[in-house]
Amino acid sequence: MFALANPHRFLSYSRVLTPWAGGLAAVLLLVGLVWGLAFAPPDYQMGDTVRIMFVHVPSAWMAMAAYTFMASASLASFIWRHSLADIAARAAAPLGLGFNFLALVTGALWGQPMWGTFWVWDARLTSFLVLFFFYIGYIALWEAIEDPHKAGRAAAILAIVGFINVPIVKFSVDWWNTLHQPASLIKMGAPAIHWTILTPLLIMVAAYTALFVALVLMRMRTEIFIRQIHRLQISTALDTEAPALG
Amino acid sequence: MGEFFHMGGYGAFVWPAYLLSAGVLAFMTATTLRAYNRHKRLLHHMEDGGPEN
Amino acid sequence: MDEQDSQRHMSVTQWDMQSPASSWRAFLALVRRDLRLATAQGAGGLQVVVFFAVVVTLIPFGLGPDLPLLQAIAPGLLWVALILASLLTFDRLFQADFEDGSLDGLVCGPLSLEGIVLAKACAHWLTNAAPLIAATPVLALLLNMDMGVLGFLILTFLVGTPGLTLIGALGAGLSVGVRRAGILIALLVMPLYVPVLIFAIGAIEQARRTLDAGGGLDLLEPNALFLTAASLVAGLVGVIAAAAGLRLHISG
Amino acid sequence: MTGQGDFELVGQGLACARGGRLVLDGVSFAARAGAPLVITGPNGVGKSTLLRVIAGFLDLAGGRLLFKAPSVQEEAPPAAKHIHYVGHLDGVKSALCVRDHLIFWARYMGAEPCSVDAALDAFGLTRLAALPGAVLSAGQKRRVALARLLLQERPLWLLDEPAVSLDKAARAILRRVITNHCANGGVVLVTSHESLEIPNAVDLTLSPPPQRPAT
Repeated sequence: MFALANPHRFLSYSRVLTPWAGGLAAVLLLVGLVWGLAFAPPDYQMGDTVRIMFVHVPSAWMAMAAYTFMASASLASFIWRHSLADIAARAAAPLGLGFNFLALVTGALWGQPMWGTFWVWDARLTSFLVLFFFYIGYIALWEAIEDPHKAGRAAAILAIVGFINVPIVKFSVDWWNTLHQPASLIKMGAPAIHWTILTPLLIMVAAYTALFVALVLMRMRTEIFIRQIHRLQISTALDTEAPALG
Repeated sequence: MGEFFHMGGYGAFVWPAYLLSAGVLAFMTATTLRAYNRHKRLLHHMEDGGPEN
Repeated sequence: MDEQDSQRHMSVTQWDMQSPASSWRAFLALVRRDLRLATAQGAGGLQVVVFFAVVVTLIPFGLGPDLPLLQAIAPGLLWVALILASLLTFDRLFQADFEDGSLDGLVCGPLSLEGIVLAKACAHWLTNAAPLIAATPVLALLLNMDMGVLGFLILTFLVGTPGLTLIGALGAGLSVGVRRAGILIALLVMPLYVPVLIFAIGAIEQARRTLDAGGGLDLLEPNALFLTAASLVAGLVGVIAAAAGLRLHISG
Repeated sequence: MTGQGDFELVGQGLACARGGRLVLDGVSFAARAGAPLVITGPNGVGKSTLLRVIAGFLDLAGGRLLFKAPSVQEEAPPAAKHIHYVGHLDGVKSALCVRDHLIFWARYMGAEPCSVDAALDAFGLTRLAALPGAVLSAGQKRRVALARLLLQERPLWLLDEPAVSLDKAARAILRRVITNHCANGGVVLVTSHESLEIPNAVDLTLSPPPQRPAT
C-alpha cells in the first residue's frame, strides 16, 4: 500500500537510459559546435555574433523546458503524492538554474555588440531574471526543510504557485517594458532564420535537451540513494533505541 | 586560422560565450557525476559494512 | 461545572461548529488576540515604520538632493521601501504559534486553515501595512512628492498591500519550522511581488500624466485595473497555498 | 454508567507514515466511555503520532478509525468539534495573562465566557489569573493548557503526556477532571511514561512496527 515499487523500476530503466542520453548529447554537441562555429555563414546584419545564438537559444529553451518539467513533476507529486515526481522536480531544479544562468550571460554577451550595453531591460531577458530568482527560491526551500518528504510537498506548492505566476509575470514585464521603453529594440530572434543557421541551432537545442535528460536521470538516481541513506540512518537510530529498552 | 578566431571583430564576445557555456555545462555534469558516485558508495557502504563505520 | 449533574449524558456538542456565526466569532477572536500580541511586544508596527523611514531617508543621500529627480522616482522608491519593510515581518507570522503548539489548538477550532491564514493576515496587515501607509505622507515630503500623486500612491498601497500580505503569508506558511526564514521568504515571494509592483507604478505614472494634463483621476484605466486584479489573484493564491503549507507542516 | 448510548472510539489496524516511514502499523483498540485508554511504549514508537492521527492532523495510511456517538447513526472518524487535543506543548503566550488566555480560547471555540472562571477554579489557577504567561512555571503553564479542556464540553479528549511537570496536587486535579469527564460518558486517551493511577484505566502498549518495505 505504501511500497514505492517504481523507484526500483526507475533505477533499472535509468541505468540503461542515462548512458545513451549522455552519449547522444556528446555527439550532438560536437556536431552542433563544429557546424555552428566553422560552417554556418555569418549573418548579414549581426555578422559573427549570430554564433552566440547557438549557445544562447538552447540554454534559454532549456531553462524554460526544465521549469515546465519541474512544475509538472511538482503537480504530479502534489496531487498523487508520487514521491518519484518529487525526486524528479528536485533533480531538475539545479540544472534549470544552470541553463537559466547561461541564458542570461550569453544573452548579455550577445546584446553588447548590438545594443552597446551588457544588460538591457528587454522584456525577455527580464522575465528570465525573474525565473532565475524563482529557481534560487525553489532550491533554497528544498535545502531549508530537513525532512525530504515535507520539503518535497512544500516545494511542490511553490512550483505550482510559480507556474500560475509565469503568465502574469510575462504579461506584466511586457507591459512594463512598453511603458518605459517605447522605442522598439531589435527583436532577439530574427524573423526567418535561414536553414544554414537553423539546422546547427536545432542540433544544439537537441544536444542541450539530451544532456538535460542524462543529467536529470543521474541526479534522480542520486536523490533516491540519498533518501535510502536517510531512511537507513533513521531506522538504525530507532533499532539501537528499541532493543535497549526491551 | 587567425580569421576564424577573429570572428569578424566580435571574437571578444563569441569566444567568452562559448567558453562560459562549455564551463558551466562541464561543471553541471561533473557535480552530478561526483554526487552520484559519492552517494552510491556511501549507500553500499551502509548496507554492507553496517552503520557504525 | 457538571459535578452536580453527573447523570446528565454528554451529548454531541449542540452548536454547529462550522456555522458562519461561530466561524466569524472565532475569526474575530483570533484577529483580536494577534493584535494584542503584536502590540504587547513593543509596538511591532513601530519597528516596521522605522525601517521604512530609514530606507526612504537614505535614498537622497545616495542619489543626491536633486529634488526634481527625487520627485520623479518617489513613487517607485516608496513602493520598494514598503515592500522591503513588510518583507521583514513575515517570518514570525505562523512560527510563534507553530513553536508553542497553539496552532494545533487553532486547527481543532471552528476555523478552517484558510480562515486561520486570513485572520492572521488581517491582524498582520493592521499591525504592519496600515502603519506603513499612515507614515507615507510624511516621508513623501522628503521626496518632494506632489500631493495629488501622493493621494493616488496611497490608493495603490491600499489596493496592493492585501495581496502582498497574503503572498507573504504564503512564504511564511511554506517555511514554518525553518530557522531564520526571513531571507528565504523574501526569496520565495520576490517573483510574485513583481507584477503587483509593476502595475502599481504603472497606475501612478498614468495618474501623474492625467493630473499634469489637468484631467480628473480615472480609476478604471488599465493600470489600476491590472493592479487590482493582480492583488486579488495574489490574495487568493496566497491564502490557498499558505493553508496548504500549514497543513503540510502540521502533519509533519 | 456505561449504557448503550455512550461514546466509543474504535481503531482497527491503524497505520500511519511520517517522513516515508511506517511509524504505526496494525494498531487496534476500543476506547469506551468511563475507561480511559493509557497509551505506553518506548520513545519514538509513535504514541504522539497515534494521538495526532486521531485528532486529524495526520492522514491514515491504513486501517479505520470510528467514533460512535449516541446521537450519530453512521460511524465516522471523530470531527474536530468532538475533540479536545492537548499536545506536548502548552501553547501559552508569554505576553497574555492567564485569564486573557482562556478568554481567547473560550471565544475562539464559541464557549460561554462564564466557563473561564470555572476552568480557572478547577485547575487552581484563580490566584494566577492576572499573571502574564512569561512568569509562569512549567507546571502552571501545563495547567493553563489543560484548563482549556473545561471551557467547552467535548466528548473525546486526547492528552499527550498531560502530567509532565505537574506536581502531586496538580496530578490529583488532573485525575479528578479525567474521572469526572469519564463519569459523564466522555472518552479519554492519554499517553504517558509514568503511571497516572487513573481508576479503571485500560492499557495499550505500542511496539515498533515491523519495517514493511516503505522505501
